[in-house]
Amino acid sequence: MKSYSQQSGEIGEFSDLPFWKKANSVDLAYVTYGLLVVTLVIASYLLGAFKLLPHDPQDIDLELMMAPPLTPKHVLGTDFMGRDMLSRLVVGIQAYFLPGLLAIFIALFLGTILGVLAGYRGGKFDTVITYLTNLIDSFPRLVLILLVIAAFKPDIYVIMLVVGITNVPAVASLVKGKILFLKQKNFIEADIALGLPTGTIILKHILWHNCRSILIIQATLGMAEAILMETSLSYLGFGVQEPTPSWGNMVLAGSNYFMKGQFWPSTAPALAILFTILGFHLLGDGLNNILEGKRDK
Amino acid sequence: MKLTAIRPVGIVLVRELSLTMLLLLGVSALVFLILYLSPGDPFSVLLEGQSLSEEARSGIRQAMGIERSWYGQYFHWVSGMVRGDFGASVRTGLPVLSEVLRTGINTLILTLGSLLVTLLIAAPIAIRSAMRGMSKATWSFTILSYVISALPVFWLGYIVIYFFTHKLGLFPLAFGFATGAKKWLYLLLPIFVLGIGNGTISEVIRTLREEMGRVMEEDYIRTARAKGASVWKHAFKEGFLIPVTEIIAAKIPFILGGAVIVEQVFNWPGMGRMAWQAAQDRDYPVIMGIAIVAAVLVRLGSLFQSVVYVMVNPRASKE
Amino acid sequence: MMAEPLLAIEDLRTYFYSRSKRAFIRSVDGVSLAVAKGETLGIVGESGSGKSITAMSVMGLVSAGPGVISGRIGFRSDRVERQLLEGLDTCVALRREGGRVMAVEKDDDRWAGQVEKNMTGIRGREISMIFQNPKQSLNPFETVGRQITEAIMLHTSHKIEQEAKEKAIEWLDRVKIDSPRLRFDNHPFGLSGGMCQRAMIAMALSCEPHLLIADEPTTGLDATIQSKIVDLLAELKSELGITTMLISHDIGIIGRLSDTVAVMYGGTVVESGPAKDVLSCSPEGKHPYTAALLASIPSSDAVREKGHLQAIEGDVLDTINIPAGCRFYGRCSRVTDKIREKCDKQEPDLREIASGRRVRCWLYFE
Amino acid sequence: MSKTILEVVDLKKHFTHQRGIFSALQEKMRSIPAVDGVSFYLKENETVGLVGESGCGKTTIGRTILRLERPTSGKVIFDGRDITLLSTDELRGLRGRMQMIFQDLDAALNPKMRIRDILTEAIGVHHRLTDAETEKRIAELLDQVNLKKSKLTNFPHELSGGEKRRVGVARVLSVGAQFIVADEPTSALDVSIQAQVVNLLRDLQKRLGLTFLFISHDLRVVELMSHKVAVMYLGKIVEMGMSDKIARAPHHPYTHILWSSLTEKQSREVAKRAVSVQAGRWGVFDFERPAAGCRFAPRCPVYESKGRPAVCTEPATEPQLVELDGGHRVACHFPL
Repeated sequence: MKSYSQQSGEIGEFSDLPFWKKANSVDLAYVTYGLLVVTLVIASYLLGAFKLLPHDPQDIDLELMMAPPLTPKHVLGTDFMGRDMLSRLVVGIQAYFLPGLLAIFIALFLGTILGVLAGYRGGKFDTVITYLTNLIDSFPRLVLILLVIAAFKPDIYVIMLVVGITNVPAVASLVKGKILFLKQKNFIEADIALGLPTGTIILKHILWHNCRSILIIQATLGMAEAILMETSLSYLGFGVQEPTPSWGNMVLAGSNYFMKGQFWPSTAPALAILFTILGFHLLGDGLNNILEGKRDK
Repeated sequence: MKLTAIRPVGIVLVRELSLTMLLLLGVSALVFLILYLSPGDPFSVLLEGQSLSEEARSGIRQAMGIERSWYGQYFHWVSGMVRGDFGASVRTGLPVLSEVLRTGINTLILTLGSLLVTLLIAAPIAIRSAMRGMSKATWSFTILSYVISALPVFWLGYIVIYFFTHKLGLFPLAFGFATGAKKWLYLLLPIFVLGIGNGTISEVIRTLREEMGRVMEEDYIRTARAKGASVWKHAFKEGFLIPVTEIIAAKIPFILGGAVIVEQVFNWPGMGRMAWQAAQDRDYPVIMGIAIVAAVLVRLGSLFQSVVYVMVNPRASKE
Repeated sequence: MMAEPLLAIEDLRTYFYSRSKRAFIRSVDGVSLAVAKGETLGIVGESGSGKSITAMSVMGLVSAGPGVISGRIGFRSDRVERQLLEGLDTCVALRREGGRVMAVEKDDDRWAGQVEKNMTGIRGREISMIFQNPKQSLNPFETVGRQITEAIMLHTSHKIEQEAKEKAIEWLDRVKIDSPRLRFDNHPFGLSGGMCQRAMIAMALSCEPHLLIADEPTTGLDATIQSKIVDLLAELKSELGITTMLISHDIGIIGRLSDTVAVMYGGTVVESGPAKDVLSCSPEGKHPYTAALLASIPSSDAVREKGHLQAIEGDVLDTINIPAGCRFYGRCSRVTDKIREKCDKQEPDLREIASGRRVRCWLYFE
Repeated sequence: MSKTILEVVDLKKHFTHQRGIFSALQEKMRSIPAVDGVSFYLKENETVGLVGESGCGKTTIGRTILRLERPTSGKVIFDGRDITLLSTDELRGLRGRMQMIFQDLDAALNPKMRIRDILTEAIGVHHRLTDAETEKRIAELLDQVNLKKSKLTNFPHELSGGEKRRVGVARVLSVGAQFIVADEPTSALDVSIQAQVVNLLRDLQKRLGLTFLFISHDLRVVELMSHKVAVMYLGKIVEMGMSDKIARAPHHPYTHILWSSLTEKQSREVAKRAVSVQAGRWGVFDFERPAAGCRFAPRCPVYESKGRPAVCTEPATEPQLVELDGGHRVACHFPL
């Protein structure tokens, strides 16, 4: 059952509604949830950075191991060494937050430059960039990262640099596609014919007016990817090492107890991963639908 | 297939293969570059911990071709690969190629199987919602797919293992050591886990729905409806077949990455687990070999896509 | 006198929905038309006048948004007699306020099912349709021949592929396509726009339907090709005597092919009648819109003298903001003081002012 | 005698297919029939119409004249300077004087900018003005194109087709252009709006002394707008002359067919003419490889009626534009 209704009985100019009013309610729900997660992540990051935690995440309390959630003083319980779960989860954000931002920055920055070169200049640039894109896409990401790990034993920032680089092709092709679309509509050509400086056309008309929403969307999806990558690597034992908490190594550490029926130590960080990644995904897709009008029909 | 359709396929094959060669050259150069830039030289690991005289060390190095200039080393390595010699594992001493191929088969089965699982789940939801509009059922499936896509695959693996082994007692823990028919049976579990847990289901649903939705708006679909023909039949090629092959080609790298984790969780003797082990041991020849083989798999996926595209789209074959 | 109608449309309303404005786009807003057997009805109007949507509503091809919300479409040939909108009203619930539809509730699934039920045996077999953009309207993945063969096998007694193929080639020849046997195996991209339109016509006629709906069949084609397609349609019409509903914004084409003409403006019919009366040059007894439209086309005289064109001031009616009075009031130059009040406040209905001629204008009503 | 503002000399533009190993990676380049040696000139305050079927290269000529496309060879002399030789910066200075109205209604309009911003930006490109002066200029432009002031706060997609076209024209005028290439300015518009735009353009020409190159496939509009008309067929001009001569006394069979298709479509009786156009079984044309000799020969009724003379299909004897009388030029061996 679908319903449609006119906003008022008055006959007059029906002017365009602001974008949040014409958005699908589902998309709004997506974005609301996503923004909630983003706020939580940023707040937790700051709390962790300033050490505003209920407990020291390294504090071992052998009296109180494997406490279930809602234990007094430990809202989310404790792990197998009696460390406060909530504090560890909050501190775990440190493991991916700044590195993730780095990955996003690299992807957006390089991706935009390459996308503009390929789309706006075309020709040889396009050929070379397409080749590089194909080259990077030929590696399964995790394999490439394992290769880098084997070579350098790097820290998480270098790994995120690689994650960022592997995301460059996606951003570049989106920007390129948008530019080709605008070109096809003769929009860029009209600007050239008017005599606008190339810088204005690219920075203002193309990037600022027409690409900012796809870049924001890519940034949110990039964060989801960074979290996934960090947790996966920590799980594999290559990321953040114990005792410093990261969601990935918390799941790994808890896994030994999982098979014995003690679910909580690995389930809590897993749920944190689940709800956070879900938030970034929904935010990205919701914004895509609202800002790019993907669901308007 | 008509004879006229074979020629364009051949052209595309030649073109894609030459492109693949070019890309593999790039891949090998990049792999080499990473290792060349790494601290120490690629083979110092081998010599670590052995008390040898300086002379003996350089002797071994010479024998391995390390004393050459960088391009000499690269050429030596690439020409070895072309002959099928990927070197030997530093840890086990076994030849890399046969090891990677042996484990690669397991990974290939895992990858393709889970792709199939993903598509079998995603396609019906996507197609239905594109052709009939979103209903309550498709909505709830879509939301569910988002949740599933955000699940960390290793944790999903634990749940499944716990449930099947501890509760139902159906599967043993040591998946890798099963043989014969049992092996295939045990493979189902990781395939299923990777299939739904690879984080791409929501994206696949979205892509398929968008593509199908776009095709449904095409003028020729309107014509098909106006003449009373089956819409599905007319929309199939552009709205389903082509996007599905595109998804397969695009998702292979992701799923290969996911396989690293799933193989780890299930203790499955595949290429991913081998890569993990090699990264632990800094076993360069192995991980180089795996990177190359993985790249070949990715390129094969894209080759498959191009061939299907040309076979389906008469316009492309005109080029 | 009018022959028995093959297709009778009564008070058809097809709405779409603008999400960005939270308002209905009243594309078709109370259209009544009849197509008599054997004649060609030309529907002329500018973009947004609802002429194409009317045709799509007849074919049940409107699916987005609220869609067809009310009206009746009766189809009656010697083979079938059917109400094409039967049961659709039970799938939509309307809420009206002061005679205006304010909200629509639509059960999409049931609606789609009902449309399919109503249209089986009609689409392609009884009514077939050709569109503008012939190149895009043919399936780019199939050969032209297979697409025609498919239609023949679906709707005629030729169920064997070989037989249907022969029939298809025969039709390709009939629409004057060069070397039809060769073209049979061509894909649409290998053919020019004009050839694709010929193929479309062949496909539409190959099932020997009772009614052909031609929706802007020449739009987007080159002038020289346009005249060829019009020639072909004229020839086929005299050969087959097929009932046709011809939709175009090009008055030249409408004038050449139609027996009766309906002029649409802002989602409704403002004038209808025999072609030669409606499209004659004198403004006598015409709706002011029709008269102004005819005057705005550069006539040979105007072109020769390089004079000023007679433009209709103002803009094409925005079918979201339909005024309460006459839809053309804002642009009309023939409003007199006597009727001004009425034009502004009350919409005139379509009345017969002479035999077969109907006009929707206060000017002619006493 | 007014002075010549633009001269095009033997202009050629060839598009090539992309070939090579990377072609698999790239979007295929569409091959458009080339402009193949076109020469004409425009005098100040004059309109030259360019007609022809789609794909004959008329839009390419317009784009090449404005150097939106680099010509393969030939000269485009604007105000005494060959613009094919100018650097990008020199060209940018010149853009204030030559402009293009694009066929696509949305072409000039950034979808994310309000009309006021679009015009303000355009005014600022070539002239430094204070806010008050800009405001005054915008008011002046709105008045010139007859657009309501209230539309300034709208976004392009909120405007109707006619209004978009007016904004496009205003933007072109805002830089103070004297020479304007108008590429199918009326083709996407409704009949009632078309007349408004034609009137507007002709008004502007009178008031501002503009020079137009008017590209269109609508023969009546071209005839109405233009002083002279050039008829193109597959990259070449086949006939050129005063517009009424072209329309009513054409010498090239193709021109004849073009104009007679116009009347034929409208009158029930096919006009009896010197050449009757065969009820067409026209073959397929290879637009990418025009026929040797006269390009029109495969479709030409005169060629058929004369028994397919060899001179029409010899590559060496491709017909050249020859002056017949009073500046009327035609490229045909057997002019009507």
